[in-house]
Amino acid sequence: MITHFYDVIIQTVCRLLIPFIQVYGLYVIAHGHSSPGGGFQGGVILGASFILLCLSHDLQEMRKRLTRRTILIFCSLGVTIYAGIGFVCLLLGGNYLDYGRLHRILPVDSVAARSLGIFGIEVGVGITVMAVMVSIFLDLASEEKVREG
Amino acid sequence: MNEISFPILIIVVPLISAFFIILVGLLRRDLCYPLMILTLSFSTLSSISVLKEVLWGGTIHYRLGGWLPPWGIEYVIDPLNGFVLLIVSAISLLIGITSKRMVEREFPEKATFFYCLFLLQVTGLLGIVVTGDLFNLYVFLEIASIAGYALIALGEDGAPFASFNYMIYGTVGACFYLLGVGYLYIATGSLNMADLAQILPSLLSSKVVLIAFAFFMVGIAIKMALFPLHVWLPDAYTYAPSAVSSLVAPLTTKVGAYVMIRVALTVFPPAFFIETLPAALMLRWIANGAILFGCILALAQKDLKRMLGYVLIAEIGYIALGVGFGNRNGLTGAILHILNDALMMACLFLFVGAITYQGWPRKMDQLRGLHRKMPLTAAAFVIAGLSVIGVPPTCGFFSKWYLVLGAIDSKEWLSMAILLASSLFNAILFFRVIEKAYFESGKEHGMVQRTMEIKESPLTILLPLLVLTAGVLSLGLFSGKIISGIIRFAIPVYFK
Amino acid sequence: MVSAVAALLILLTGERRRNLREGWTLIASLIKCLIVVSMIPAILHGKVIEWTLMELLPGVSFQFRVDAFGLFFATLASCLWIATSVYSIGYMRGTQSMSQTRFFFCFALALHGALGIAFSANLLTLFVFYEILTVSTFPLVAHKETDEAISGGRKYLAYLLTGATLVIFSMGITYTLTGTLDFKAGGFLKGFGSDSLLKLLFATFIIGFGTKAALMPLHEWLPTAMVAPTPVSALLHAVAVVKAGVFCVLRVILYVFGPELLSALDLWIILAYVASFTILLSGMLALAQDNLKRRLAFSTINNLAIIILGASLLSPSGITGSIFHIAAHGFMKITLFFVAGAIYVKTHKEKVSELDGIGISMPVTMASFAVASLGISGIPPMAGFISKWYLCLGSLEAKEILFLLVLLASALLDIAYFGPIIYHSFFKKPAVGTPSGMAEASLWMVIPIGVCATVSVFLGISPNALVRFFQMATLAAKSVLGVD
Amino acid sequence: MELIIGKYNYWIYISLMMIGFYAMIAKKNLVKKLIGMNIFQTSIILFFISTGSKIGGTIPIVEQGAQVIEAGQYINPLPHVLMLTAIVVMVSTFGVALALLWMIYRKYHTLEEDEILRLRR
Repeated sequence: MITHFYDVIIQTVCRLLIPFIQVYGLYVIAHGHSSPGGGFQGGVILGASFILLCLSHDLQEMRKRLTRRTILIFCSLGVTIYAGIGFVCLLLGGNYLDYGRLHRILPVDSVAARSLGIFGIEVGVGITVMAVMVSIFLDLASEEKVREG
Repeated sequence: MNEISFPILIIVVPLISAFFIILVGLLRRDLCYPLMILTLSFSTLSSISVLKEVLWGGTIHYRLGGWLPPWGIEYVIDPLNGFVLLIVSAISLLIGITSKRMVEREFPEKATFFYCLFLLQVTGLLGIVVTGDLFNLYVFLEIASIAGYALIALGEDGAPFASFNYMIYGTVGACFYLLGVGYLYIATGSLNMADLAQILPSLLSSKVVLIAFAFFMVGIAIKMALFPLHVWLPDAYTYAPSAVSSLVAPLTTKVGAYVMIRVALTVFPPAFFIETLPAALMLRWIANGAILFGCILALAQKDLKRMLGYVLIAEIGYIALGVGFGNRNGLTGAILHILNDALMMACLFLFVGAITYQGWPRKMDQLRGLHRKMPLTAAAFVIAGLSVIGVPPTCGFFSKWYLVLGAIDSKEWLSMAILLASSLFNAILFFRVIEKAYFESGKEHGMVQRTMEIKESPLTILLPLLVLTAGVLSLGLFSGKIISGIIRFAIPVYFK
Repeated sequence: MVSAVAALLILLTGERRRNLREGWTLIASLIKCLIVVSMIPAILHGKVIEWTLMELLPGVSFQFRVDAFGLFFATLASCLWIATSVYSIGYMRGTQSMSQTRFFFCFALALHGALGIAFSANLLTLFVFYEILTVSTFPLVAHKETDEAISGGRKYLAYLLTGATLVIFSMGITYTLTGTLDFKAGGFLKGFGSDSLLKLLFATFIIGFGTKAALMPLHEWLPTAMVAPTPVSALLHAVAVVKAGVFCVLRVILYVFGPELLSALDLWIILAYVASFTILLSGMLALAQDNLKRRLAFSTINNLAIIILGASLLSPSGITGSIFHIAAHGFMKITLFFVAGAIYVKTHKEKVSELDGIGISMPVTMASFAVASLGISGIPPMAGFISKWYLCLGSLEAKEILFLLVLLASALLDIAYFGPIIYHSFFKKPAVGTPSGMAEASLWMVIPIGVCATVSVFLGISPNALVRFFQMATLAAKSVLGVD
Repeated sequence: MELIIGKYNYWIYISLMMIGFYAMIAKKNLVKKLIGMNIFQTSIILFFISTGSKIGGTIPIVEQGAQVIEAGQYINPLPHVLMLTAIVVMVSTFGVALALLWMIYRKYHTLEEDEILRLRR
């Protein structure tokens, strides 16, 4: 669907913008538990940056940097991080997602552990959202077969 | 690991392994299936232990992240959802076992995604049952539905279109449900079911609550394919791949029925449902319509699977009818029928899956000589069919019996007539198929030729089918135990 | 229960090892008969054997109870099963029929159902077996797999399932009214519900079970089901199916409603009128049939109605007579059907008008036929005479001369439709072209015929011999009426 | 009048919802149906958000060292959180729907409902 399309202005501007967008996305993820934002929003921003890359250059360029396989791995990795943290809390004797318990394995106190736990979750969510966004886009753009959202 | 964390593990383990399967699938595709079976067996085992726990020690409350309700999300397991939980996990395990061969035959290249989606669907269904929070229920409802849309779309020619229609209906249903949640939140400021059940009785005169209730009912009715909102069902289930339809058909609608019981009778006070509003009355009439309509349209079908779809609509009518009677017997019948119907439908759809797997056509008039080629499969169909008709000692009879008692208790003679007539309709339906399968042996020329190679289905399909059949046969005899051991506790206190 | 196991064994043995399969049938029938018979002495001493399997519903369990009435029916069914299985082996081999495994499987299952009905301790258990019997008989009726057979099967199912739904309805009401479904001699419904409700209940019960008992106007399935192979007809008419229907009707009359309630509500007279109507009409219809089996079918309807009439008279002799008639009619009718089957296997003749001179070529068979048909007409010393005698006594006890007349008229009708057959077969010259000389059917078939005919004579001479049928019948009647 | 102006958020959400509903029912093109579905869902999001918002409210995050916490000053965060989840759900529904439409298109080479129905006959 998307063919190679040379436009110096678009390509240059995007090349300049994309790193900043990505850093901003990471910021939103990282700062999510103490200000507006979070894994979801950050993930969307990250995903959008890849889509922008794809739009400004072409699909092959995108493929080079982020193969389908990698996307899939990211997708499940994020969920695994999310669920894994919850699981660790469970193993540590608390309830599921009871981050406070994490202080037993982390060198910090309970409150900070809670904060870190939420951060970990946000990272997981961010990765997943990014991967899913990109993969939906790619699937639609590259005329591939059906997959889940 | 303490035993009390089983409620969450039931949900989380399938969820994690659903995504884990994608990872595994990239490396070793053949490991996906064992992983899925392992997960499902874990769910089944833990739901058995949870049910035991609940029956011995009373309701389990599990707080996610340690937040106290009504702020945090709470998972609550009482006898009612413990019971449904066991049904869902056990049947999905059985269907999961069968799925391998069918997947290999129908879409081998998508096996990884299939297993992932399958587990997601099961996660969603289990989540709906376990959760004690209305919004969380919505999320799980959508997880199950979205996985369902994608799974159904894997099927035959018409599947994507049928799935799209299903999606439009399903989304409207889910949105209505969400609106109901919203209005309820406005009125009460809480989303926790137990909390709501305490707040609501004082707010019943509020119009907001009334609207919320109406939205809930319509939304759930769409999800459980209650007549006249059933239009998506026959198409979707007919075109779905066999492994999918035998998972989705018995469980999704039953879980919908569970949600209806949960919302109408435990979140809202039962008196509101039965006495204040004519809701129970309306439900009765709708259910009457559903039963009649389902049976009559089923008569008109030539495709076996589509016929089963309409039978399913009628069966949903039974459950709704039992709830609509609003008395003890009716409700017992409805809850028992959730179990029985799940078994019967799994058995029937699996039968269709098994014969399609062997390349047998699904058209009714082409079933000749089936019993010679696939005797056990055909026998399973006969038994499940008898159960739908309501012939004792199969389990279908006992739930019907309770429904009849419920009808007598609430003096609904018309409903009773319809109940009885529907079993006659079902008799026509199923004996028509049985006659074809058993008596008109493949005498015609050509038919014999083609059917020569067809053998009994492979063990992984046959075994679950036979287990289900045995369940249909024996659970009927144990229904007294089930009722006095489980369902008795599952019925809201109001009815005692 | 032995026959369920036997059914499974038969199914497993399958088509390949025919002898083994048939062996199972025979062994099972013998064992079953022995078990049933072994219970007789205990029951005759007034004991009641109970066996509870599990609780089906609160207050209603899956329970068996062996009482005199049930045992009576069980003994009859299991004795006749032996005869039928011997005969059906011969018949099936004679006609080279297909799907014999299915046939024997369903046959065993049907017997299982019949004995279950006999020993059920409550309505629900009874209904479970009632449905097993119904469903397992369907493949038997449709066994020939021709269009005619299948439509016969359909009709059979349509009638019986409709009846069954009515039974569910009435059971539901009974359960809601009384909270129990256990049979009790003399009835348990007394004192519950309004009169009109009870009348309605009675009507639905009788219509429900009456379908199986082929009570007019619900008899239509029975002649249609005559397309079935002869052993099946024998099963339908003599051994299990219609007898089970009658048994259920009697259970309802005597053990659910009870004589007192029925006479208080004046329901018995209605039932008696319906039965008499059936008796007369079916007798006349039988006259008009040319197909031998159809004629026998109407004769069955006639006799079933006689049984119900006897029970509905609610007098001690009437009940005794009607219970005894179940056995007497069973033995005689099975003989008749066996004969019809033997003729069909040997000569492929089904019409009465074709039977000229057949008594000369098949003397044993036709002699048995003569004995049995005379018995049905109620001529001493056959078994039929005893039951009819008691039935007549019963109607006198009930002071209803009308029904006495009906009974006598039916005896005349019986002679009228059986007489010509006997006459033709023995005294008319065979049609030209048929081979003369002895041509009996195979021994597998002749022996059961002979035995059954002998038994029906034997029962007439000493009704208490062997398994003490008569004593059981009296015992049951007494327990129902509360007389000692 | 007051009913309309005072509860304008409800009116907006209802009219949006009806627009979506209309599109879902009446439009023949499947993509338009899908868009209708999205409008429908979005209206519900609006409804939830509007119930949580307050004029002059602030974000519900407690500053470090804040002494007085006045609940009235903060916007109710719960509807927002709920809608965040709901948006995820809706996006994934949308994704699946697009994929489905793509499959349909490949099969029938059209997205008009009546043409598909005709082809399937």
